[in-house]
Amino acid sequence: MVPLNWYIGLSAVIFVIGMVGFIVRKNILIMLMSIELMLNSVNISLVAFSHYLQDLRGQVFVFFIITVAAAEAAIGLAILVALFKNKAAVHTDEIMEMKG
Amino acid sequence: MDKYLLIPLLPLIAFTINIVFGKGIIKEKAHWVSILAVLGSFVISASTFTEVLNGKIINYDVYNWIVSGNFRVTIGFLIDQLTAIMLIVVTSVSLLVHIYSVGYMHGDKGYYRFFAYLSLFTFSMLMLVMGNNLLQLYFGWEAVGLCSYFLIGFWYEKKSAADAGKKAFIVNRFGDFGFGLGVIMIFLMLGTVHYSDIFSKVGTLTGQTINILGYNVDLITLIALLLFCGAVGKSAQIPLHVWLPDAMEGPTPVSALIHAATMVTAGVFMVARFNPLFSLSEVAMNVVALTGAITSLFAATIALVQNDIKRIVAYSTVSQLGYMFLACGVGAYGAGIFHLYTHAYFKALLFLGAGSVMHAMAGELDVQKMGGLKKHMPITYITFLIASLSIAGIPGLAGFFSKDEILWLAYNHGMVGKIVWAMGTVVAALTAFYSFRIIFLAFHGKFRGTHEQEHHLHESPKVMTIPLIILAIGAISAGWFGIPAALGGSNAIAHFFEPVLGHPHVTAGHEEEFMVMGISIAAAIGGIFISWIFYSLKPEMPKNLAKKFKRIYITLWNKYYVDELYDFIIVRPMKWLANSILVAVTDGKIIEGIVNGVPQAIRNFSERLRKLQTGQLQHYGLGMALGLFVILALVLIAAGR
Amino acid sequence: MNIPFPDLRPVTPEIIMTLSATALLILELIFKNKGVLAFIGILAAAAVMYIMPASMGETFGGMFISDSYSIFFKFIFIINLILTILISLRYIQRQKAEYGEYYSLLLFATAGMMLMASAKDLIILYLGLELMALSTYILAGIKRHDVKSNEAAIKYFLLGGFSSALLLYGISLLYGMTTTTDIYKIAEHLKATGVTTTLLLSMILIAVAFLFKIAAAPFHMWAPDVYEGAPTSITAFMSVGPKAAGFAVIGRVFYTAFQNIQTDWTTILIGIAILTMAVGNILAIVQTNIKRMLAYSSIAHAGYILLGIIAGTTEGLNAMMTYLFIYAFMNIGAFAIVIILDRGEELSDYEGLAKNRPLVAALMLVFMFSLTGIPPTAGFIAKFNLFTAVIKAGYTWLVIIAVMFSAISAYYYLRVVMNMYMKEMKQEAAIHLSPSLSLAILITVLMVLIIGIMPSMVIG
Amino acid sequence: MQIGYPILSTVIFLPIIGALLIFLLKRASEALIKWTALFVSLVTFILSIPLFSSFDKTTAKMQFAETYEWVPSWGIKYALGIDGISVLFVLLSTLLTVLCVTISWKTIKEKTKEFYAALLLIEGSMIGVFCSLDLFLFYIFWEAMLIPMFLLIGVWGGPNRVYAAIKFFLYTLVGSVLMLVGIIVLYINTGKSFDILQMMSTNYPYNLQLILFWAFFAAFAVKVPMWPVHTWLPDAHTEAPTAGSVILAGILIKMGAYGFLRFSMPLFPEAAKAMAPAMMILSVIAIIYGGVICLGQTDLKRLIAYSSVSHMGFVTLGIFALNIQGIQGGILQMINHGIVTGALFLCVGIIYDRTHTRQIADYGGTATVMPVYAAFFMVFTLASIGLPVTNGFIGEFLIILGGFTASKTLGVLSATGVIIGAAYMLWLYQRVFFMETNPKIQGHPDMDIREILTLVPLIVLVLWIGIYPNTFLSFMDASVQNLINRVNTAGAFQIHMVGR
Amino acid sequence: MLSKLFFGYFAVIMVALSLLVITRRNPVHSVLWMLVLFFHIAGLYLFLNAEFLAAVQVILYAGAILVLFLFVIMMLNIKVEITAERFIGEWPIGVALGLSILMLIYFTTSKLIQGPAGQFSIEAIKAETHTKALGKVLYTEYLFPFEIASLILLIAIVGAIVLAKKRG
Repeated sequence: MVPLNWYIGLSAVIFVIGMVGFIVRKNILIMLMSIELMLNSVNISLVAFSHYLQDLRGQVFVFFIITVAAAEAAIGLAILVALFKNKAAVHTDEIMEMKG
Repeated sequence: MDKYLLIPLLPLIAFTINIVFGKGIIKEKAHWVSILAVLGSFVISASTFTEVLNGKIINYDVYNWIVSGNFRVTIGFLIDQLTAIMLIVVTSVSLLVHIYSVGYMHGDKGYYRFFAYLSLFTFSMLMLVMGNNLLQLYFGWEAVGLCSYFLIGFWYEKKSAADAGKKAFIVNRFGDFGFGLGVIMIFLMLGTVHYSDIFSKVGTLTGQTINILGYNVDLITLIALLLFCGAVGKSAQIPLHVWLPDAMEGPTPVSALIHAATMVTAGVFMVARFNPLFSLSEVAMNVVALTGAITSLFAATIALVQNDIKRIVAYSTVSQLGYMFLACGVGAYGAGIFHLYTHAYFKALLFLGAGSVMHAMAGELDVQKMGGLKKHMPITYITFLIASLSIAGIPGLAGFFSKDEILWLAYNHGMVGKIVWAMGTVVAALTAFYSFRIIFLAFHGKFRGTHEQEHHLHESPKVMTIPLIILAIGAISAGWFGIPAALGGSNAIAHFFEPVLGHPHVTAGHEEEFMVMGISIAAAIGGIFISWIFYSLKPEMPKNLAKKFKRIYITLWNKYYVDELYDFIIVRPMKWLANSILVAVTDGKIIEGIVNGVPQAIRNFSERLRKLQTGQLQHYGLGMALGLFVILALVLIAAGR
Repeated sequence: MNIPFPDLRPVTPEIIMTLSATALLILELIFKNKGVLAFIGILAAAAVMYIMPASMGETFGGMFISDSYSIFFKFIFIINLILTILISLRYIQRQKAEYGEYYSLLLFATAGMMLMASAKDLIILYLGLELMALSTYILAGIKRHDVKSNEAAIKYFLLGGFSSALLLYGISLLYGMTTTTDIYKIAEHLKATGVTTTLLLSMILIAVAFLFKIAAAPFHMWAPDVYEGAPTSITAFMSVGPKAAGFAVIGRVFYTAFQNIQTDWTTILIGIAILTMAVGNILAIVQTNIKRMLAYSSIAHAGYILLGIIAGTTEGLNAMMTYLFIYAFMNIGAFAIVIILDRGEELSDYEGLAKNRPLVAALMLVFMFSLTGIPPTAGFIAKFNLFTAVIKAGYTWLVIIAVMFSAISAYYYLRVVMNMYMKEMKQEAAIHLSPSLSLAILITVLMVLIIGIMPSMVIG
Repeated sequence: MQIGYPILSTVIFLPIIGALLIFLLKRASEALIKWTALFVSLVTFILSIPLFSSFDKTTAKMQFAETYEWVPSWGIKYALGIDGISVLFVLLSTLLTVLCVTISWKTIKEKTKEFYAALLLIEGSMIGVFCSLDLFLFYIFWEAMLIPMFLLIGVWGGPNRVYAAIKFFLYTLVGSVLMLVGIIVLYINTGKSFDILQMMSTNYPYNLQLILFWAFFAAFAVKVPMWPVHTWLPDAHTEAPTAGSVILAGILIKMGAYGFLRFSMPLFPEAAKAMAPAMMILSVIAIIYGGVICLGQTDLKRLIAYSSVSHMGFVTLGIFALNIQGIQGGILQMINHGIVTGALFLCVGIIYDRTHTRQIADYGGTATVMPVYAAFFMVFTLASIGLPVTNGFIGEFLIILGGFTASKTLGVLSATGVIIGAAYMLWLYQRVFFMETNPKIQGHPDMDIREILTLVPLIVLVLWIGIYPNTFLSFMDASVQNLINRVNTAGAFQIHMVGR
Repeated sequence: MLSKLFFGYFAVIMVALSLLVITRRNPVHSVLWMLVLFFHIAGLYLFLNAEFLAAVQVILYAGAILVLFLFVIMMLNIKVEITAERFIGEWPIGVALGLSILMLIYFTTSKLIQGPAGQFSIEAIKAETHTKALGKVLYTEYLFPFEIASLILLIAIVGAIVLAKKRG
């Protein structure tokens, strides 16, 4: 039997990778994917918990998270498209008009 | 309304009428209002004097002035022998000066204003002498100072006049500073500021001490000296004498009234009034005597070389005031007041005479540019001569009796008395010298001014000469009330004062008194003689002497550099402190630096902090992650887990 | 397995809200005049407000609770909604963003907030939060032809997503520790197991997400950019609604679920509160754009409001709620003035306004002084009430810091007043007045003054 | 004696209602606005006269009291009342406002409506400060006054007005917010009540008293202003319009010293007693510092402003001498300073309207051109330097007496302020009025009847207080005695309210 | 032991894939690596007896969301992307911060105390099949969140229309 901690560790590693990706990449699409990575890491841990705690709640939660992730992706990409129409930009460098 | 109240009130009413209606309605008639008021005061004063002469002492309160807790002060009047004589001096000299001014101030654009101020002054002076408590004295004290300020700076367009007025006021404030503290000390120690209570309780203070900066100081001495500070300022004694010569910027009648006869003598009056207090402190008495003597000598030496006729007379006034303090300091209060009284006449006369000369000379003050005025203005000359003889102490005239009384009593007053007597005698010689220097330079010899001036020379109008004549009579006869027993007189005035001022202990006999008298007469005549030699016989001699003793001459000419000294140690440091330290550094840099600097620092910080908000999304994410990390780390460290 | 049909009474307000929102989507096709839609939206909100007091109770197996705490917050959300609709009507027309979905999304967002306030289960909380957040992302970017609006939407969206990922990670750990997502059950369980480092981690992760929503430093950095870029009406909406919702969940989750580590999170929040007040107030000083300035001001206010949570007492919570209630009026009022002006986004646009538009200037003055907290405005009552509660809880030193910062805040609020009253006018300021906007301003200014003078109206 | 109307509420709210009324008037009808303002301020003044005539001088109780519940759940009451300490300030406020209206008659040409409205709002809130018997109510008035004052300085002021206005606002706000914290702490410790009278009969622990004393000190010291937090004052006074300077100098800065008397001492008697030496030292520094710095001023208003620092130093010195002469002198000196400095600012306003310069160097020989004006100015100058027969003397003498009683050294030092005062005021007078006539002021008309009438009431007061101060001192006797008892014996303080 | 090896494989591959996702210059590559990653996650779910979720993961994530990504990427200009800077200047800080946080998370979660076991043991789920068990819970106990989730999807639709649709 694999210990629960291993899952949690894996989840944490992926979570942090997602986080780092979000922080260091300039491409908005990649940032969006990084967020998806983070969400997936959460899913992994939730499913693992669910399994080990013998409780379905975690899996239900994962289900909702996937739903929201989908909605989020849709909206995020819509915003991106709207931006792209005005200004051919997918880099955060190009959306620095407001600052200070 | 009782009549005593009317004495000060009449001039006050005159003042009010003149200041309110003077400009529009009364104009050139302003003198009527004031003269009538002063005349009224004089008449009532005279009748009051006779009452006092008959042994009546008036002491009553008009109303409660300030009541705060146990501090209770009234406006009230105390008219005893001392006050009565002051009333006569004040109202009579004032009356004469009023009349004289009608001629002297004729045509001045501030005519009504001048009479208003004169009235106000008379009121204040009367309040000063009539008050029955210290605070009322203080009130009059400041009020006469104010009038003096107004009148010195009467021709305010002249910077020198405006400066002189301000200087008089501020220098007096230094004295009043001490005086005020003295008043407060008296209240704190005795719980009252009313004369009668003070004098009845003052004995309880003997032997008490107070700790000042680690030294135990005798309480009575301290109080007496604090009060004396006020007198030093008001009566222009060293070191606060500097304002009086400058005060000559005012119209001459003012000099006669305020800076010779009345206001400047207030200090003497006050010390005499507080004789029960002063007499309890040996130290204070000696300080008073020595201050008087030194001032007297000091001012007389300066007067030797001055050329400005009014300034000579002014220094002579300082000198004579020193004499009066000398008298008080040796316990001869009566003699001091006696001298005050005679001095009022002959000094007022000197000033008014000088004013008459100025009138003729179109405002010229330099005695070196006068000469031979005798034939042009005989009345002025004669009266001036009488006054000079009187001040020089020629027997028979008023000055002789009072001065002699002082010197004689000083002589009797132990070691200190001997010293001040010697100084007083020297001063007597000097006084005779510089007084006659004026006579010889201004009235004798050849005229040394311009042609226009010579053409203009004339005797003054009657309205000016009559007061001169009346004062001359006073200068001759005022002393006859005080002919000493040694000369067969009854010394009536000393007896008159005895209930208030006591009488000093005289140990020596008549022989010694004659000796003292002789020495002083010799000094006076010697002074006049040398003056005659210098300024009439050998006019080149003073110049040679001046060259020979150049350093002394220049020092005297510059009045011992006292003004310069004050400028150096007080005026300039204060301005420097104000401009270079307080305005520029403490307020400008330190306090405002903090007040404006903190917001500025916040703004600068803000501008810097703003740079963190780059607009770059990653940086925002980084910020969040960093925040998360820091919180997590701190909490874990804090939890120690 | 037979599950009884759930009691719908407690969720009636949410149901009406969502139904109306959905209905608006359809009605949009019918009505060309969007004013009608706005009117329906207000009607819906009013109906919800009317029904709300009757909706006490729990339902859906204890996932949803309607108690006085949540009802008060819902009042704030509804007021926020109504005022936002009122100030939006003419404005979005001017901004060429008059889509029927606009109102629908406002309603959805409000429904999301209401769910957050009522959530008793972390799943509901998360979903409510996402409902609110996703709607506001869209609303922020609704001026889709405007680059600034796009930029705002992108920034808000990405950082929002990031923060909800953190929230989820925290929730997942919490779930792992307790096998439940019910807030009250979590509290019970945690009481039994005691404090562990994992718990602290999960608490911090959840806190970060909530602090992000209320724009507390250092998780505030999105706020200025988003507030500036979003349409002003939405900025007004965001500066009150999501913030209040964030405080609602902080209040509930921290006070119940994390009760046994109260000292730990209080310590964290004290630091955060001080930092937030500092950052908000200090950075607001140098702003030249009024929306941006108000963004920093709203950050600063979040700092003050956090003090209410820190107090850890019922009074503190009450004070926090009162503060939010009052804040809604004064802040939306200020934004309404920004909207009323044709050019009102830059501080320099306000120069000489008092001469040109004395009434508008006077109203702005009232809002600025209220935000500063000067009596006799409501802002003072809010601050006073809050500080009293915090001092009573024993954090006097914290209040001293807060009042010093609020004195600093006077500086930038005064700058607006100064520009209006003490500078020379550069150009005539045109205004766009509409009945709805006037009504909104009237309501806000009256509330600001009435609460300021008769505070017993709100604190009874 | 019975008065037929709630007098305190009337004098507070009449001006405020008047201000609202003015807001409703048409911008163009300037004459109507002015007359309304004058009418309202005059009626307020007349209605406040019964405070003077019907005041019961024998008691230390609060008179003309009014109490209503305001915010019951917080224990806030709308409670008004005055005693011997506050009554004179109310009268001074109503009087000075009338004069401010008349003096501004021709000077204020822009935004007339807002100006008079602001003026009346200030009046209402100032009076509110002096009448409040509820700490919360007090704070509301205290702060509310900042807004119109801020506008008054910033909108109608001189060239550097914006800086001055913001400085004034922030300075005072920083002080006030600390007091707010103090108020809240006090509120909690009193048991949920803002009732000042209840607080006055409560004895707080010493440490608490000490903390609260400093919290309140922050607000009051800035307002007074005590050294070293005085630097807002020269700027605010200098830049404010004449009416603003008059209000600032005449009343607003009195509120600080009033606060010491009304709150710091009776509420924290032991702390006040312990801190009195420190306060007195600060006061003496202010006296001398403010005086000496006047010697370095080149701006008329700025000089008078700094002289206020010095004079208020006397006030606080007297107050913290904690004896009857000191406190009575302090209160009287506050009134005096209000009259005299108010009058001096009015005077400066009169000449500024003609010449549009405040630089002393631009003047000279004014006495020749405007003799009546010179005479009026002289009277106030003399009052300012504390010459007997003017009110300044009575106040300063009592203060020095009180100060000397409390501490010999400080008493002596404070007395030097009198010398410095004479120096800078007379120097000022000389430079402005004496010497050669400066061409810049040649040909200006003397004061007109409106201006004379504005100043005459103040002259009357100057002389009245100088000649018969008992009229005013007797108002304070009972209250001050009561206060001293409280400070000295912490606990014996009993104070009630008497209905109107 | 076998299961541990199995997990080891998954873990290593997933971490590697994640790193690839966030480091690729070309977003298309990232999406493709992510696709592989999602399959692996689905596999892990199977390993944890969550068949339904594994299916959803593949269908929804891999099938829908990633395709959406690809669509959008196709719309955009990739050439610019190739030449542009990949990472922000401060990336070392980001990486360091990530590692530190990871360390702290490891440090804190290593001592995780599990919650009490629930009623859905592996056997219980197996008896009912996973999908059925999950469905039952979802439509009864979690009906309310389910509805809310539907609203969120509605919003996603509305949002996409509002923001991306061409309008007059």
